[in-house]
Amino acid sequence: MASHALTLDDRAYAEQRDIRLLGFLFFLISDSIFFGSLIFAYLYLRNAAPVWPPPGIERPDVYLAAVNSIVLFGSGVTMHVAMEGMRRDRRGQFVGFIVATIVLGTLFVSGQIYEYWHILPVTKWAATTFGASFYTLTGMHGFHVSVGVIFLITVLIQTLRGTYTKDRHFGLTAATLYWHFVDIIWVALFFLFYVY
Amino acid sequence: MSQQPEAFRLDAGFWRATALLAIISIALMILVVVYPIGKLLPEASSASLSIDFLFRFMAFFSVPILVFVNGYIIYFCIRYRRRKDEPLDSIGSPIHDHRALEDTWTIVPTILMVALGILSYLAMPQYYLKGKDSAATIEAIGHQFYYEFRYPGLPHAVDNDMYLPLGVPVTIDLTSAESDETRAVIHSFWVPEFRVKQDMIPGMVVPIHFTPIELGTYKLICTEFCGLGHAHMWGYVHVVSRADFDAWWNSQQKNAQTQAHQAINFASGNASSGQALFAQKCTACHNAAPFDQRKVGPGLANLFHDPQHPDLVDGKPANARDVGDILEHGYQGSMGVMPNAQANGLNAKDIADLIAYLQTLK
Amino acid sequence: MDAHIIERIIALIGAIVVALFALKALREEWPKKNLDDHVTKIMMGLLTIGCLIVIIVAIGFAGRA
Amino acid sequence: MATIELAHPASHIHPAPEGFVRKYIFSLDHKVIAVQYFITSGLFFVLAGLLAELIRVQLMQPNNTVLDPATFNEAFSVHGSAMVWLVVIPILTGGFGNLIMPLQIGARDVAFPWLNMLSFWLFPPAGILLFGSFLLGAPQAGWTEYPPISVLASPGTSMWCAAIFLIGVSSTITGLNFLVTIIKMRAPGMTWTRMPLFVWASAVTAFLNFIATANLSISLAVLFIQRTFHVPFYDETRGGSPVLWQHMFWFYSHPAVYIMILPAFGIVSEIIPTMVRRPIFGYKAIAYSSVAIALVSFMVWAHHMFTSGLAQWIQLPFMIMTMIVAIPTGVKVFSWVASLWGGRIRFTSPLLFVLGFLSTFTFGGITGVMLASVPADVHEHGTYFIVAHLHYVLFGGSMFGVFAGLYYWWPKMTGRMLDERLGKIHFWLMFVAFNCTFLPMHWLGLLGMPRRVATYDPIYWHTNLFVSISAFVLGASMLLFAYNAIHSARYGKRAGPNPWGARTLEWMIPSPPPYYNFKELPVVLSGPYDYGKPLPYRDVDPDMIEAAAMPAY
Repeated sequence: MASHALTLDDRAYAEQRDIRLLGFLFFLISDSIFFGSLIFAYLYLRNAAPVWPPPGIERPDVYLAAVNSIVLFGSGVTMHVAMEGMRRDRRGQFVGFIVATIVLGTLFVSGQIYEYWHILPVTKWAATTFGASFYTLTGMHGFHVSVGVIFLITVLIQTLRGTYTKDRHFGLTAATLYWHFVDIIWVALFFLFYVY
Repeated sequence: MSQQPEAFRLDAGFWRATALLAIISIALMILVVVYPIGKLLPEASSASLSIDFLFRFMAFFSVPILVFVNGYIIYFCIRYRRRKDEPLDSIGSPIHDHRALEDTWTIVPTILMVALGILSYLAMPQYYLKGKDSAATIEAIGHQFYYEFRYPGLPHAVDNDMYLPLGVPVTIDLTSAESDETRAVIHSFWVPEFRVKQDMIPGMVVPIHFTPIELGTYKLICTEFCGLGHAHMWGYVHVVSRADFDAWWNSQQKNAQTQAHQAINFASGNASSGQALFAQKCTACHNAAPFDQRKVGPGLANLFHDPQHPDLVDGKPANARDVGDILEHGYQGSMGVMPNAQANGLNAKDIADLIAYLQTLK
Repeated sequence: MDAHIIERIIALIGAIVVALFALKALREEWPKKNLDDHVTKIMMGLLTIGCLIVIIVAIGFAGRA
Repeated sequence: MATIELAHPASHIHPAPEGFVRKYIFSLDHKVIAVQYFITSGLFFVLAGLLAELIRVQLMQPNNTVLDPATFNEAFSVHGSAMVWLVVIPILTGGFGNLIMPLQIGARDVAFPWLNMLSFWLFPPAGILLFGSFLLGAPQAGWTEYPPISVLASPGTSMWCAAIFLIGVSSTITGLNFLVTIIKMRAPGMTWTRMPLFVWASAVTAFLNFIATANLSISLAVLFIQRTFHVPFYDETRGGSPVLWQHMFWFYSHPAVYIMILPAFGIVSEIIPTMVRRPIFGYKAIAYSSVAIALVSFMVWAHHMFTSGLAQWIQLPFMIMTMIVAIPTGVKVFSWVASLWGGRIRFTSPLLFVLGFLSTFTFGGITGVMLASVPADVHEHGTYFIVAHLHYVLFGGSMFGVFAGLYYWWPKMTGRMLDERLGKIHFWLMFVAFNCTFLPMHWLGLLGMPRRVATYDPIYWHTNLFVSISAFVLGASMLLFAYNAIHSARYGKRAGPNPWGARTLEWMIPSPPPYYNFKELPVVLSGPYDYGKPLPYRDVDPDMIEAAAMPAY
């Protein structure tokens, strides 16, 4: 794949990159619709409920979630710094920070799993509308994060193989955008489930 | 380039065709106005009149649109067909657009839509707003695959045959339920002659409101797909004179009397089976939560020792006997309708259990 | 309870640090004109908002039902 | 993605792939993929059509026992789902979109050929899942699958969810792919207002596809989750709500009806100027009204739920938005009629289907307005009036558009003409049978026949009998087309590059087009519909221009 990219002249690569970028952004848009309609469902059910959260369960622990969110948000920043490194052709910076991002992302996912299994009794929760929307939304987000981690590992390997150069690294741009997107979704979810 | 400019003016032929189409549509519009919809499908409720008026209105303005669109298609096709003698590459009028014309056919429909919107808005309260003036509130409950009607003051429910007195405004509370709540599905309540339809949705109570204005027996149809028996789910609405209605009412009362009453032994109440009953029979309207969290009726936790509400809705003190009284005979008043024991299928034991359970709620 | 205090402190400090970095990144991105740069700006802005929410939670203004 | 140089319009031409598999099965060529779509959804069209005939057989007389109620419910549920998701949408976006759109914008392929192939190959499995669900007991609650029934119903419903989910992903990908293609890969000089109207329609459809369909996928996923893990999303006994499904489903499915009709609009707008030999009337009006329809279509979904117990203040805005949709649609219809004025009309079979489309679609649109008004809808909802209305817009609209397009672009696709005489017979048979089938349903509905019933009140017997018989004729008329298609593949008159004398770019290249469509990327100088003026393209093969100047028809 990349070998093709290297065969193209600069103008061709630029056009190619624009096309890919637009496509990727459209993908992110439709993905956010994905989350959007689930959030709509959550708000609808919450609005319809006489008492919230439904009797028998209480809100998940907000402070642990806050720490977890910071882990994810932080990974967003490290990812950005990593990209800056690539743009300035500082390999060391890039590799270091992308590894940091991967670690933070993994941390976040394990935090989620910990919350699922040790704080919220799944079976009890899943019987309520709160639990249903909570597990569906955070679960889908967790899935996105895991995919993102794999994505990052892939681009890291590709970079080490020398696939990407200072000015030809669309794969990295895509990974970065995706990662930021996952962060932003979490902003919404954190607010909706723990704070609002 | 065989182009004859004069062929592209609005010639006499065009105006003749337009005149013809105008005549046709005027004729049809008159037909729409005079057409006796009531003969085809009786207008048996107050709502039906305004809805039929709307229908007439829409048909009235649809007719010219249909006639002119189709008519012009046909006329243009005849008038501007490629004649045999014309060369293969002959081409038509080069006109791209015509501002005034396009504005017209944008603005005119807009005006029509605004008018239609206003008229529809005016017609909506006819059947939606819960009637302040409604003489009675009847509960209609959809089951697979029959209708159940609960009249206030009538000790037991009536299946499939609904009796309404002529000219009395009624409100019908629609919902759907099964003895196993989780299997309740969506039904619909439609009487074509009333022009009134509303889905019966489990867990929701939706009122419709109308006044029957024509004697007769009308078919009550389920229009929301509800399972295998959907095609066979129908009942009848009998709009009868006041006298006939009272006669029917008394007969119902009589065969109610025949069913003997046992006394309720509150001591024997079993809270746990009461809880099961509550989940099955009461949760459609009541939460096991504080008073303010009402569904149809108030929340019932703390019913027996609530400082804010020492008395029951009927003004009696909140003690086992009076609660049992309401459970047994039902209640209609400021808070809506509560069906009685027969309608809820509760026997004396059940009532005792329910009260035992309610007393455990704090 | 102690655990909560620790969590809150970590969240607070982390949030402030991340927010500062995000804002810094936002300022660096600002002059750039590519499509993806614009997107990054939006993302960084929202990230900052996320951090603010965490801060509000950590200092106890919101989030405890 | 090994597609980078394919996707790049200015890159040099690569040799066509060798080997049957790379050429015809896992092909990256948009034209081949289009043909794959046509064949597959043609197949599903036959199956779903047979189901429809089965339904009409059952309804030939009251208390008929050809089908037991369960089978009947399965039949109409699968018929509806298949016609919407396996026939109309794939043919219009996947088929015509793939075949024509890249040619009309002068591109060598879509932006992401690999994704294009992927989204096709998600489609046959979906169809197999949907029809396979008969084995486990197919879905029974109609194509809308309202809970609680769809939650309680047979395991087939889960297969239905999976099938439609695949379709959803597939058309999301297609939409994204096409929109990027249209934005980024138009031939030099082709500004937005120089695009053919079919491209406009495709662009808007693509937008709707990747916005709305994501939402469909998620609501299906939620239904699936509830069925599998018994979480209470739609379960009112545990705080959920059956109405929530209706909101989520219709938020997709209303835009979906425009996904199904807009490409047909585009096809009509292409055929009229060609056959009438004059510029389309009100190009900009037609183009922009599509955009207006698309935007408004996201704010009208609750007009399917006027009897679902929504508060009045919610119903009002939806009623108003729905009525607003009627205005741009009217503009289109009037513009098409006006385009006939002062032309040199050639009555070819594509044009006949277009005229049929105009007449039937106008009728369907007007009944649509009648359904928009809440009080009227309260009477009509859930009756045969709805069935009639939706068939007038989906069959009378979309399918007439599809057949018009097939007759029009068949030579471009296969290089051979379809037989005109057969085509005209096909049209008249189909048009008459169609109206005889669906017009009486309006009355049935208004007089009180509910939809989705396996039997009915004997007073409706004669009308239903008439409807059934016409439905069989309608089905038979499709055989004519099948015969015509097979016949033309063998004996069809060879079509030149431009048999109709049209002026859009796809006719400036040989038919069927070569692997890379354009040897030289054409340069576009002005809009495509100025008949009588010289062709507005540079760098087009000169003898093609000759062919275009002198139509064979």
